[in-house]
Amino acid sequence: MKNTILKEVSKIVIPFIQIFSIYIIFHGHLSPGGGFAGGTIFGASLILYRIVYGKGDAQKKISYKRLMHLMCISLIFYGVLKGYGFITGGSYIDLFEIPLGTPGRILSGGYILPLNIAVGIVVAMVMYLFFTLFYEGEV
Amino acid sequence: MEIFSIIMILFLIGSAIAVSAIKNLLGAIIAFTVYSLVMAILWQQLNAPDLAITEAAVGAGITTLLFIFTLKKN
Amino acid sequence: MEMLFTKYFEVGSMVLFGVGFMTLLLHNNLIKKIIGMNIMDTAVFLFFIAKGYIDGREAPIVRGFHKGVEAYVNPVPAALMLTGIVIAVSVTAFALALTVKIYEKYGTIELDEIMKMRGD
Amino acid sequence: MYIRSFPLVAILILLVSAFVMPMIKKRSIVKGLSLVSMGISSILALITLVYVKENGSFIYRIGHWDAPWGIEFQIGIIEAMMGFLFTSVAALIIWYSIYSIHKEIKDNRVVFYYLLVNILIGALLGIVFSNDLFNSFVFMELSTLASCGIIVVKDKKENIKATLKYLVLSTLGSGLVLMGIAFLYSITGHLNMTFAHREIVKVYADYGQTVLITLGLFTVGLGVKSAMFPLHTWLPDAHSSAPSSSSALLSALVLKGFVLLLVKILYRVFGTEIINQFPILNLILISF
Repeated sequence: MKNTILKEVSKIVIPFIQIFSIYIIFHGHLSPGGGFAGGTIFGASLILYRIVYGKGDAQKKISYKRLMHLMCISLIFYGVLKGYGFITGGSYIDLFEIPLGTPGRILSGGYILPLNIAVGIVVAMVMYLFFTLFYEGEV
Repeated sequence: MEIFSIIMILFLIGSAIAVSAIKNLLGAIIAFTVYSLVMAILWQQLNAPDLAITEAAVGAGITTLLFIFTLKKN
Repeated sequence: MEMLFTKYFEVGSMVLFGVGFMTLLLHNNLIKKIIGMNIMDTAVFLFFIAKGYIDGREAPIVRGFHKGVEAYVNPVPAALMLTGIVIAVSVTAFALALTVKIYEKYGTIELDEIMKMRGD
Repeated sequence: MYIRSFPLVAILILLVSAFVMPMIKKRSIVKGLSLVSMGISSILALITLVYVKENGSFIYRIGHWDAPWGIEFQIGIIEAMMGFLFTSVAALIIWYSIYSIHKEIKDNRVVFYYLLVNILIGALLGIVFSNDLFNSFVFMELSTLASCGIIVVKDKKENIKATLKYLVLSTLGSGLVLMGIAFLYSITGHLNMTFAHREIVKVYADYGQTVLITLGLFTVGLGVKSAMFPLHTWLPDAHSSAPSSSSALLSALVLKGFVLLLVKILYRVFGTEIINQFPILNLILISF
């Protein structure tokens, strides 16, 4: 799409959308939000980039291979970390208990924050994948 | 508060019936977007703000986008 | 009978479930079928959330200090329905992808015409 | 003590190894990884079966919370047996499909086929072991999507039609099951099967109509998914047009998972006392 106004405006808007989505992901374990909602908003910013700048520029930033690798590594990370938590909890091994967290402090939630970040990455990539597959048939 | 919720539910039922009744497919999709937005407001009324955020981002955003691109292909 | 007027969230969600079910079952157009599926799912979510709501209490978010269990609404339905929304979105995307494929192969998205054609 | 966590480990191995596959380039390594992960989980299920046979059934909590708040697995003799059956049959089918799959589907879809098979078996094991209603629902939807995926992977004309029929009918069924879970939650206030049973035995006399509606919703919803007699119309198309190895998986394992879930809901949540008051078993077993 060759529209100067769209390009200039989206150059300003996209960073703000991404910062808002990161805010939502980071506050997910102590206040409303979380990986899914934040990841959807992050995916929306990627979709906006794709619509405005076209296929070529977007493929330089996120190629199919990079997208797949990010998604799979996040999923494996999620599975291994959550499985570790499940097994230590279920077998009554008290290696590392999840702290309950105090409201207002982001880092006090134990490993729910890394899990939320992994979920956010997966959801953003999946939303972008859906969009590209429906819009042009390829990533 | 209560009156507002009742009006929103009536609006919700109206837009759901509109989806079923409108012949034009683009009109039906837009009615579904209205439905999702009203549902997000209703969940905020029912004290579930995280669901309201998710529904506004997913139901009114991504799902509508997917529907419209599917319609464009046909 | 008077519960029809006091429990209006539940009544509304039942009506919406019926409308969505009928749209899913009776319409021939695939896009309308998928929208009907979405309406049915959100109606069940509304029913769940309305069951967790208690009048006069606030959202389950701790602001500053914890006020005790009696001050907040039930947070379990909200957590469950978040999962439900994720499932609904993934099923919707899968069904829409199938719709695009159907249009490529058959040239129509009306289900009764597709069922008449022989698949070969 | 560690043997008790083997059912969970089997599911985790299947689900984690599924997502290693897209990062591997060579097809033969992907096939081998799928077979090896399925074999490991079937050995774990066998050890669990032997353990359960000696020590009796046990309850395993997932995470750090006890039963009414957290999710739990209940593994008795039938769950352990079905878990071993599912994983071993799936391992044999994957062994067969290694030699036959390239004749039926395109070469670039082999990786996704094995990914979907691993997810499908993991989700079925989840349905079998779980003692929580909503958790079972999530695994149910996951297995429905995965089984739709392994039907449509062949990409023929009648294939897509059959998958669409299956998807529409099974979303209808899952909507009905979710409504049933909502009714049950609003009567009892629990999602855990043991606690819901404890509550519903106390109160079912006051909620006769609601219990009847809930039973009907569960039976029809899971009946559509497990293709019981009047609700089986999607089955012939879907099973006959799928690739032969996924047809074996579908008719041998997927339907039995849903049948087992229906049996668990009828007998573990409602109990014989409530079922005998309604003609629900006559309807399912066609015995008058």
